[in-house]
Amino acid sequence: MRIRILRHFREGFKNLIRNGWMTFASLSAVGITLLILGVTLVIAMNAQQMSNYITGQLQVNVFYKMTATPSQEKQTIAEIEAMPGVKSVQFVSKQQEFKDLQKSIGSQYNDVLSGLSANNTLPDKLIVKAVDPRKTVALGESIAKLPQVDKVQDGSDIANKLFRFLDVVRNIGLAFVIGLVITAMFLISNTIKITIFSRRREIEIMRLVGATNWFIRWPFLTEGILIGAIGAAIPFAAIFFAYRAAYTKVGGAFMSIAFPLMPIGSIGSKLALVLFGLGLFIGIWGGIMSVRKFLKV
Amino acid sequence: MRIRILRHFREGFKNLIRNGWMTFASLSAVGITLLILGVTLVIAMNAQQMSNYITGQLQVNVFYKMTATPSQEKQTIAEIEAMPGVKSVQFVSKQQEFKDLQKSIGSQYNDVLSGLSANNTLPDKLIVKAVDPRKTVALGESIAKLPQVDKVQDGSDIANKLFRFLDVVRNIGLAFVIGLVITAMFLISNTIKITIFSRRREIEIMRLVGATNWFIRWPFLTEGILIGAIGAAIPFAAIFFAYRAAYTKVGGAFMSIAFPLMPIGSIGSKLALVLFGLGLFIGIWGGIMSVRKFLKV
Amino acid sequence: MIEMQDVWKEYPTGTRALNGISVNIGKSEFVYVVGPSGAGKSTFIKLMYREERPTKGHIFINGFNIERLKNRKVPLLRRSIGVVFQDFKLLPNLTAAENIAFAQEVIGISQRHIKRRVKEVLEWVGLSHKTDVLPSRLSGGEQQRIAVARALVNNPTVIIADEPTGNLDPETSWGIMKLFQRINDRGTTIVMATHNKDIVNTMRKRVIAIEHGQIVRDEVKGTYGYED
Amino acid sequence: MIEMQDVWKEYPTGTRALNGISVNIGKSEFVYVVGPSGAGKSTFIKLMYREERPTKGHIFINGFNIERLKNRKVPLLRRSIGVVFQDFKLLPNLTAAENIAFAQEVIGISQRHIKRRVKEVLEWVGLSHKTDVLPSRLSGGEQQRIAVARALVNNPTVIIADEPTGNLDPETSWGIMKLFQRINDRGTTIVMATHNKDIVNTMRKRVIAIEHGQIVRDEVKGTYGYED
Ligand SMILES: Nc1ncnc2c1ncn2[C@@H]1O[C@H](COP(=O)(O)OP(=O)(O)OP(=O)(O)O)[C@@H](O)[C@H]1O
Ligand SMILES: Nc1ncnc2c1ncn2[C@@H]1O[C@H](COP(=O)(O)OP(=O)(O)OP(=O)(O)O)[C@@H](O)[C@H]1O
Ligand SMILES: [Mg+2]
Ligand SMILES: [Mg+2]
Repeated sequence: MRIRILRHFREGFKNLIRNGWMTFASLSAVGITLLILGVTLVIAMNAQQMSNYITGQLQVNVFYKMTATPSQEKQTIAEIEAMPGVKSVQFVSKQQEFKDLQKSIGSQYNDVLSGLSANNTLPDKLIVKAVDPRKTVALGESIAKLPQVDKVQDGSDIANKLFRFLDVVRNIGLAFVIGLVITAMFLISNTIKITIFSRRREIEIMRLVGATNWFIRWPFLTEGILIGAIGAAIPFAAIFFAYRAAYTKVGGAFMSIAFPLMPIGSIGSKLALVLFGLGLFIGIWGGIMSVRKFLKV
Repeated sequence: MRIRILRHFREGFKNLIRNGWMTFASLSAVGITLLILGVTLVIAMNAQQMSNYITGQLQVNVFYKMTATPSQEKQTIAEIEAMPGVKSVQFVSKQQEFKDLQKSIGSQYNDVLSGLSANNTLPDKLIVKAVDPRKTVALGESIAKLPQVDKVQDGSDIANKLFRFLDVVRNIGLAFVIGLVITAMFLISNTIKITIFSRRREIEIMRLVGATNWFIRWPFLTEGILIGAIGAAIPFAAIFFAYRAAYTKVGGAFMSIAFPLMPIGSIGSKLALVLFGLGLFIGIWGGIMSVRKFLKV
Repeated sequence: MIEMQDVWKEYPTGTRALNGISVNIGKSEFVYVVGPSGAGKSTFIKLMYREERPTKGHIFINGFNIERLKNRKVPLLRRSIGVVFQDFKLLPNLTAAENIAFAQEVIGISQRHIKRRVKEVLEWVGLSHKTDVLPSRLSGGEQQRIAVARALVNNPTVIIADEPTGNLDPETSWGIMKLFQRINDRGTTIVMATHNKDIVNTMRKRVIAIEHGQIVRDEVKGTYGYED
Repeated sequence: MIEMQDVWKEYPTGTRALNGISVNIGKSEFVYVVGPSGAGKSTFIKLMYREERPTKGHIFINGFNIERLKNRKVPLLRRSIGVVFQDFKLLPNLTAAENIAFAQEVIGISQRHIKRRVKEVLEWVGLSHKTDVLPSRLSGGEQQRIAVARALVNNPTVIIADEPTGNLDPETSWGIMKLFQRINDRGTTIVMATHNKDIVNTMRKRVIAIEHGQIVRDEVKGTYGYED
């Protein structure tokens, strides 16, 4: 039995060499499809991270009534913290808020506001974040009902717009990836079927001289495994090195905008898993599928 | 001759039917590749529009010295308008500016600023746009040297970040599209070559019974034309209708974010041109390429 | 060894290739199958190794009941039979020697034994000098002899040959016939469709004549018949 | 009509198939090419329609100088010759009638004329009942007769046939031979490689015997020779 398996691997390898052109076609179909998929995957993972990052910024600004006493304020904080789905509550004093405002308006208006610093008419503020950023708006609504709360600025318009935008982007992205995977499978199965189609006569002859189905199938299978493995290794290496180079080179550009690239380490293993898993699956599946049709003894 | 051409089209069509499976493989390879390309194209066109839109927003805020007289201000405007690369200069009075500021700070600070309206300490302002938004920063620097100008806010940090970001995005997108086109050509040529490979014996026989190269080539060519045309029509229809549906349905979501989708009208014709042009090119090229190898009489 | 009972074969196209064939071929018999072109000789032969299945009737080969034979078991049947196909059916990507070796690998013989045996049968058919040549680079007669060698290599109990001398000159044909005689003498059953009148009339054996899908003559030590 | 001067052919594999062949075949001659398997008969024939090119020597066919013939002009040469290939070379996706029609379409004959002519030649080879059948569904002999019909259909000035009766029973073979004789009587040159001793010895014609790539015998009204 052991010798048999060896024979089949030897034959599979021989076939790869012998059918040079067909091998190249299958290999490139697998390789290119996995390359596209891999690139999409890397982009998707970064986009996911980006979206997490953005939604992580969402918050509810809670303004106290001017009349609220420190103890009432503390109680309100406790009440908010007790609400379900609250991730964090941060207190911002009117002094701090004034500085933030000054900063955000821009330096050229410094003079404008400097007169106000003495008689600070700003209310104290709380910054509340939700565990699920999509619940931010709902959270803001419940907080607005608390007695000591004057106004709530939940950025509901921004948040809603953002979420709608992200939804659209995600849906397009998802459709694209699903389309790609289907395309990949399809193109590869095409290639394999055509490859095999041209070997139909061979398979027929093998059967006629008494080869069992498995005897015929094995070399196709080992061939498929080899094609799958090689077809995954090449795009994996390409993406890995290209990404590493890009990370060190343009990572900074992204970073300064706000969205850090994911490090290669955390992407590499997932990428390898998907590419090799899919490559081997496609190769083996192609190997089996391809002969199946012609093995009705 | 006319009869000949007719025969070749008839034969090409017959071949399509006869090689049912192969036809399907070629057709789907062409169709899917053009579909991916078309979708990418639509996204790219919208992204381009988006980027134009964003860069169109870039401007230099020019603050006059508090001491500037109206005539000096007019002179400054003329000087700026005389600078090369200036697209527009817009005057914003201190009253208008105050209202804008109030709006941008947010309604909860209305009380804060209301006291200021009387003794408006804001300077008059100019909004200058550059013909080439990328020159905005440089323009700001020259404007800053004018005598009556106090401060210039050219958003150089934001602009630079944005441009760096857009550069990266565009480069990635460009690489992706180029990769796709190459992939497409490659996969299709593969499919066609394999298809033909399996007909090698047939071509050989045709040659042996005295068929000229063109007599053999024509049916392959008409077959290629048909595959190219059908392979372009299907993805075109798919994208066209999907985009139209998406436009009416989610167009609003985009619109409200800031980036309006392009209307289907302006995209459709370009898309048709690219898809059908490429489809026919690929089909004809494939048809010629495919037989070439076997036509060394 | 080989038994057919009222066997009919109609191809999906509607052609009735065999119309009620009943025949019995015993162990170590040597049978010629003759008949005009399109009479049904090849169809008759294809039923034996189950390339085609009968529309009606019972067939028993080497103890296998063709009707009941499971798909899985078909390779076993085929291994017990050596077939020379009318169109040779050589694997185009394998050399002459590899084509013969393939039939041995299929039944799990070790490489060492295969090598020796392949060399031997190549000598039998006079093609030792073409060992490593691909079929497309062999002459018609050379391909036919490789097909014969492949049929013999596993020492099958039955050899079925469809016009094994069609592409051979008389001298080489006689060489192959002597080879068949030697193998037949060792107890192997041989069924051979042929158009070669000379051979049939000289090397007298049982003759089954088929016409329009029916056995019209079955003679021990018969002649080719069909006077021109 | 056909002239070869000191023609040599060595295949890329190193096999020397032809070693200095010089021969002259005139208009409306009828020539048998005989010789053992692998002697070089098919190679000799393939040179005539330029499937293979000689390593050395000069060849003139139907006024074409094979050496100087441009690739573009090769179809013209082939149209003036009708070839029956040893392995038939029928287009697998075309029916019997379409295969024959193809040879006529190639030279631009109108569909109406083609139809009539195809019907006629199919009758000549006795296969009117197989008009719309694909080659894979024909018996060996039937395929061979379609190949013969295709070679005749364009009324070529030369017919080259490589073992055109290899898969035919004697009766059908004689039918084909009589057809060739009729065509030859009308002035068509016929060159035919064959192993059929009966035919060569009965229908006496010029015999060219090839062995080891050389012409060893060239007799007017010769015999097959090679006594066994
Ligand atoms: N696969 C097939 N499908 C349909 N008809 C077929 C098929 N194979 C053979 N036939 C038809 O069945 C009949 C018998 O064919 P068969 O091949 O058995 O003849 P044969 O006696 O071997 O002839 P030959 O001497 O020419 O080889 C013929 O009319 C042939 O056309
Ligand atoms: N394409 C090829 N490449 C290499 N060698 C070849 C090729 N075709 C034929 N040969 C070799 O050339 C020699 C002559 O072959 P050819 O086909 O001319 O023989 P033949 O006389 O037609 O034999 P047969 O009667 O068996 O058909 C043989 O030894 C053969 O193996
Ligand atoms: Mg037969
Ligand atoms: Mg030959």
